[in-house]
Amino acid sequence: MSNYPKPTNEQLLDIYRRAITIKLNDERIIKEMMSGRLVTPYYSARGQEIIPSSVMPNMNDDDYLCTIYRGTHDMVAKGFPLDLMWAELAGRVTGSCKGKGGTMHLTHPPTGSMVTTGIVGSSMPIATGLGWAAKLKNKRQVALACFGDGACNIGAFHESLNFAAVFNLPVIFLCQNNRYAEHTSMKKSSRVEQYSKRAAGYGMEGVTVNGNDPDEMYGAAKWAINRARNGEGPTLIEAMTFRFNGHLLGDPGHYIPAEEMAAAKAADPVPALRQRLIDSGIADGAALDTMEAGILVTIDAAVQAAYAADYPDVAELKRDVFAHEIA
Amino acid sequence: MSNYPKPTNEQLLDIYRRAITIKLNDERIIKEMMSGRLVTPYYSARGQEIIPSSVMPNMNDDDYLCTIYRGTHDMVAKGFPLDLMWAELAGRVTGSCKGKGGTMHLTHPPTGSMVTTGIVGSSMPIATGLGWAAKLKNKRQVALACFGDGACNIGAFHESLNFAAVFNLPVIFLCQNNRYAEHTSMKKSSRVEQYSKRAAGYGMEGVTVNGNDPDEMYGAAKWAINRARNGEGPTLIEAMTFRFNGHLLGDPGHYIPAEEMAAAKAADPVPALRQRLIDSGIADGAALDTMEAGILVTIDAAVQAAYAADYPDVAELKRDVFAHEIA
Amino acid sequence: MEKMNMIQAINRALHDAMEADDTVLALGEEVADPEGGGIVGVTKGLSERFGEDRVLSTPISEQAIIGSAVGAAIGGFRPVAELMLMNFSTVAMDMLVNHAAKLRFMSGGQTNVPMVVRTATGAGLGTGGQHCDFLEAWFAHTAGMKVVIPSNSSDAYGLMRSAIEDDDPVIFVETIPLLFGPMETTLEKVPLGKAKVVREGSDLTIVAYALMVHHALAVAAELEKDGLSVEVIDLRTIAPWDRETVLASVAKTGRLLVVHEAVKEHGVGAEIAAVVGKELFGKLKAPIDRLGAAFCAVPFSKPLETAFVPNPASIGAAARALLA
Amino acid sequence: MEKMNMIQAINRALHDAMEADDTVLALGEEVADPEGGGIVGVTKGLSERFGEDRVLSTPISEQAIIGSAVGAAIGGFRPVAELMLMNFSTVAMDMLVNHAAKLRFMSGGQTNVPMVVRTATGAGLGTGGQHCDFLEAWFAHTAGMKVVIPSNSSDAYGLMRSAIEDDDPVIFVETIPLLFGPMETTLEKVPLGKAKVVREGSDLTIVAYALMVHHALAVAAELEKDGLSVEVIDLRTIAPWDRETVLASVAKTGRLLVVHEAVKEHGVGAEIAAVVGKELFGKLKAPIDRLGAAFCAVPFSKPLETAFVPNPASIGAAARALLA
Ligand SMILES: Cc1ncc(C[n+]2csc(CCOP(=O)(O)OP(=O)(O)O)c2C)c(N)n1
Ligand SMILES: Cc1ncc(C[n+]2csc(CCOP(=O)(O)OP(=O)(O)O)c2C)c(N)n1
Ligand SMILES: [Mg+2]
Ligand SMILES: [Mg+2]
Repeated sequence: MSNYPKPTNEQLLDIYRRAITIKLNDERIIKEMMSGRLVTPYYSARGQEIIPSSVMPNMNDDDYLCTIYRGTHDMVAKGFPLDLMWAELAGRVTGSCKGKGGTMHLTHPPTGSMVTTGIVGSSMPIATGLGWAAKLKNKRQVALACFGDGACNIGAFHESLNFAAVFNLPVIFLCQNNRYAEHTSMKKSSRVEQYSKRAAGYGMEGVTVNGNDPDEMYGAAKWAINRARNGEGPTLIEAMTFRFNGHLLGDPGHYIPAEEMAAAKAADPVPALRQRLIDSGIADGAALDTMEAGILVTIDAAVQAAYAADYPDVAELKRDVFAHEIA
Repeated sequence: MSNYPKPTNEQLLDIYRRAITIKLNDERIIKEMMSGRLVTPYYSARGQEIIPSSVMPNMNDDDYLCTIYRGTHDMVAKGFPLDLMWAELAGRVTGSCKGKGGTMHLTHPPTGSMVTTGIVGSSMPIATGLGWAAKLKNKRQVALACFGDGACNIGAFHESLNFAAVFNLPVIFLCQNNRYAEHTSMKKSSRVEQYSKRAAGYGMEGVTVNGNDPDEMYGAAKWAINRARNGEGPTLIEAMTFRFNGHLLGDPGHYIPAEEMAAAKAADPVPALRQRLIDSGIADGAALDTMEAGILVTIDAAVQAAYAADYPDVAELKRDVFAHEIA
Repeated sequence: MEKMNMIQAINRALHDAMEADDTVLALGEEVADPEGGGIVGVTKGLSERFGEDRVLSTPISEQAIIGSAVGAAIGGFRPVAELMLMNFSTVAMDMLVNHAAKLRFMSGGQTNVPMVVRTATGAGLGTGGQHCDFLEAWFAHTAGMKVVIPSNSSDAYGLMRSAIEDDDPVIFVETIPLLFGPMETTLEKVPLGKAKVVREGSDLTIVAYALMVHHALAVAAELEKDGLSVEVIDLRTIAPWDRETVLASVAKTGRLLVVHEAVKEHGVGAEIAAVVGKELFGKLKAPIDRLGAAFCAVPFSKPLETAFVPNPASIGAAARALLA
Repeated sequence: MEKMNMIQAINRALHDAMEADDTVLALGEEVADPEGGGIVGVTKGLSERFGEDRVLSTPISEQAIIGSAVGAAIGGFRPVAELMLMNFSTVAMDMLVNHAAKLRFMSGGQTNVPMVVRTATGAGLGTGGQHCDFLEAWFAHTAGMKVVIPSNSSDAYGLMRSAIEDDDPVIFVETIPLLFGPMETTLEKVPLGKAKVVREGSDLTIVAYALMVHHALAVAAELEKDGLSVEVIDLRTIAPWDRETVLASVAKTGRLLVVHEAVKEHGVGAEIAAVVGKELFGKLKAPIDRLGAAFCAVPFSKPLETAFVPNPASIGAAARALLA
């Protein structure tokens, strides 16, 4: 792992910018939900921010992302416009999906967020197809599939990895292993300690990295993405992490040993990166404060605009079912 | 592999008896089909006889078998009564399934043939459940799932192996790798050369053996079955073999290189075992001739009885849909 | 009589069934107690009482879950498998349709598959397009499969007990918006295949199930004020459905409205309308009408989600139109 | 006009579509030429002409096949995926129903899924309970999915061309017993959603599709000898189906018989009967009748398999009963 490319200082700062945006956005979503102004099922990715923040600097708008219900962090890191996201979360017609998709189906093709799925495992077969599309277009595009540890045990994982390997498709399978699937510990779902071990069964490269470490995560992602762009085929990356807010917002997390949770929170990767930027002189606290204040303003504007917008008209039930409106 | 238990001479003879029964039965099926007296889709396992013949001596009637459309060899080796099989192939009411299941769904619970499926991969999840049943009954029973190389790429394979591993179930996953799935070479379906490699991804034992070698096959099966009986969990066995009659009877096999087919046929494992029995003095040719003649008589009786029997009454359409006949 | 919500009633049925019969098993994601005994607690206490051999919290592997239930069933047990939400049946359809439903027939009666598949669904919680479809019509179209959808705690208890004792595979649907309200509950078995006339009336029959029964009752009460007498039938078992009760009611009222939460087109209401229309040809006072969800995926935005499913207003309007 | 069987007609449609549009792709088990160009040759020649990048012979991985088609479709292509037999759709239902059919709606129209799923089915070849179900009712019940089932080579060519050009996912069902007979074939596009009156008549309308169209025509010819005039409609597109044509015909004849090979209960015939019964209430001369397969798995034994599916005798009897 030591010979992965490392992020430059500028890139580290970019990673932090993405990560803190995710964190602040997540906190605002929770705040809005607590206040009752926002009503939606919400799967917080608090704790997992470093993963997509380190991956996405290696991707372009026209690279494809398929993610899951726990995916706002991936999409924010990919550049999903916050105003369109908030309006969608609030079910407004100004949302990216006109309010029809919602939290679990956020989509924004212009920034590459092609599919968000609520079905465990199902980001993978579709990303595989996007990889095929990318290969055919021959423009060095790649497709990224995000999914959790629990998804490694469903059939779609197996079929997709093998399929992508057989056709040498430019797909990165990114398992965000937060050690739990709903209330089930990974230890009860598998006899292997690293899902990346399964890559060998497909003749595919597979690695496990510390997803909370921007150096490792950035390096592994860059390596895998470059391989994909160069026609060297798919990679399985298992990024170890933790989710701080349980499965679904409101989950008390009784099934997580208190020490495990405490240790994870003590190692919260976003403030840790902030501290590192300051300690290593990459940025000073005041500059970061300013950056964060700016992000907060952007988020706030998105929230306000969302609430000010209209709900979709009931006629929308007949639109987008087919290409032509139904009678 | 060298430290697997070896079959005794008597056991070798028993393996041959099963294998030649399968071969003669298969030849009779084909003969009946060619004559037009028997009309059914038929997936010959000619060439694969040694596998179940070496596995089943390690199994009892109350051990479970789930097999596939290409499964008459497995069932004959397991002790499926030939008269019930033939009547079922002929669609007669005297068939094991009253003619309602047919070639692809032969079933005979008294000898442990619990399910025969026509869906690739689907023998595995059900065998897993039978393994759970066996574990709960706590009588050292085991469940055997048979499937082909092509089935190793479908989701059910993945889910079942992981599930059996997690719950430490007494299941033997027996991949009969005949190198082709319908017309597709294994080389085009996978980047790994041995599907047994995938076992490691589930923390399961996995081995590849020469399925046409009764020593190796018997040994590996005995080892795996004993492990299962002793509560040591599931095993994936990949038994290398070849099918001589293509996918479905009538398949000209254009996709198989002529040399590959010729080499496989030259190594036909059933006559090879016969020769070995004679050469090593385990049996003499005359004794084997007598045995074979007896088998032919049994098969012929089964065939004649099948043809003499009635077809099921149309009222059967309303029976066995539910436990109670429908109105 | 105790006050119980549907979660408690089903939980009680599972306890009683597992207590009464050692061969009853439970499996699914999170169903054992270390994982919380089910997302909303339907299987709470089972693993503590009956052990983690009989109650499995599984990996996320629906094909293996249902396949294991099928295998355990033909191996002599009575598994109750959970598919957390009905939309997840889409990853287990082969095991449900090609195997669970058909093994008895294909084996000529040699193997039976006494299993229950518990699953939950229902719009109203903003879970969007992939988490709240009613797909019972698929299973009703599948010979060999039974489908049960209770609308109250007593039926939930009683139908679950019967479903577990039944020798055929049964899909048992738990309607999420109905799970949480406590109500008077009778702990008695309820036979499969029997509808219930929950309100008698003489001018119009409304056949409904799940949440729609409650809406239909509200509409009936409302219409009574205008002197219109509505009979409401809770179908309870969707497959095989109770033709006798429905036909007798419509023979009396002369008018039929079928209401379900599933998409109207090709929903269960179509079969009921087709059968009643044929059997009572020439005896109806008005055309048979059906209400169901709009022909689209379940929308996320609240006003759309509300408009998507039949509600007392739309049911009332349809009922009045038939009575006009 | 050329003589072609349905295999050749579909093969020609695929060739023409791939020639006309670079974004048309094909994938599935055995579809490329080294594997034979499809089990019966429907995709023969495609990989040789258009390359093994556009035409993939895949592993046996139906979720990945359909998922890859969905991905390629939202990535700008028009994939034609094969599910070798319709029963194998059960292992790909999530991709078909939760994704292909819903992505357009859930994304608010941002992503469209212009893909075709070719699949084959049909009883009569002794393949038993898991290889020949007609499952079109499931997909007709799924908003966002279109379903096409041609009964002849011209329609097969024309509907395939239209299905590929359509911006929505289309399930294209190839009826195995109809594939092999050569017939006069017109190579013109046929619009989706339009039924065809294949025989005019005045006393009874038979709505059918696939093999049942041929049976219905035989029955119509037979009944004509007794002075009974039967109109036969080939539905062709099952979802969305052509209400106008069907309603106009039944308005004229006053009698309707719907015939399909799928199990009758909860089949497509129920929806048609429900709609026609409502729209033409009071105008029908006889109850609407439906014929479909028996309510069981497809049986293996020849006499059972024959009795399982509607045939000219059973259709004729039902038709005469309606006309009596
Ligand atoms: C096929 C399917 N089965 C079950 C579920 C219910 N479910 C939603 S999220 C989840 C846990 C997934 O865990 P993991 O893959 O580790 O992702 P995480 O939520 O931890 O990010 C489950 C079981 C589902 N959505 N889809
Ligand atoms: C889910 C599914 N997909 C496709 C098929 C069609 N099919 C039947 S057998 C077969 C090949 C299976 O090959 P393999 O697993 O190697 O077994 P073999 O026939 O060689 O014994 C295929 C693709 C099927 N029956 N089920
Ligand atoms: Mg997780
Ligand atoms: Mg094979």
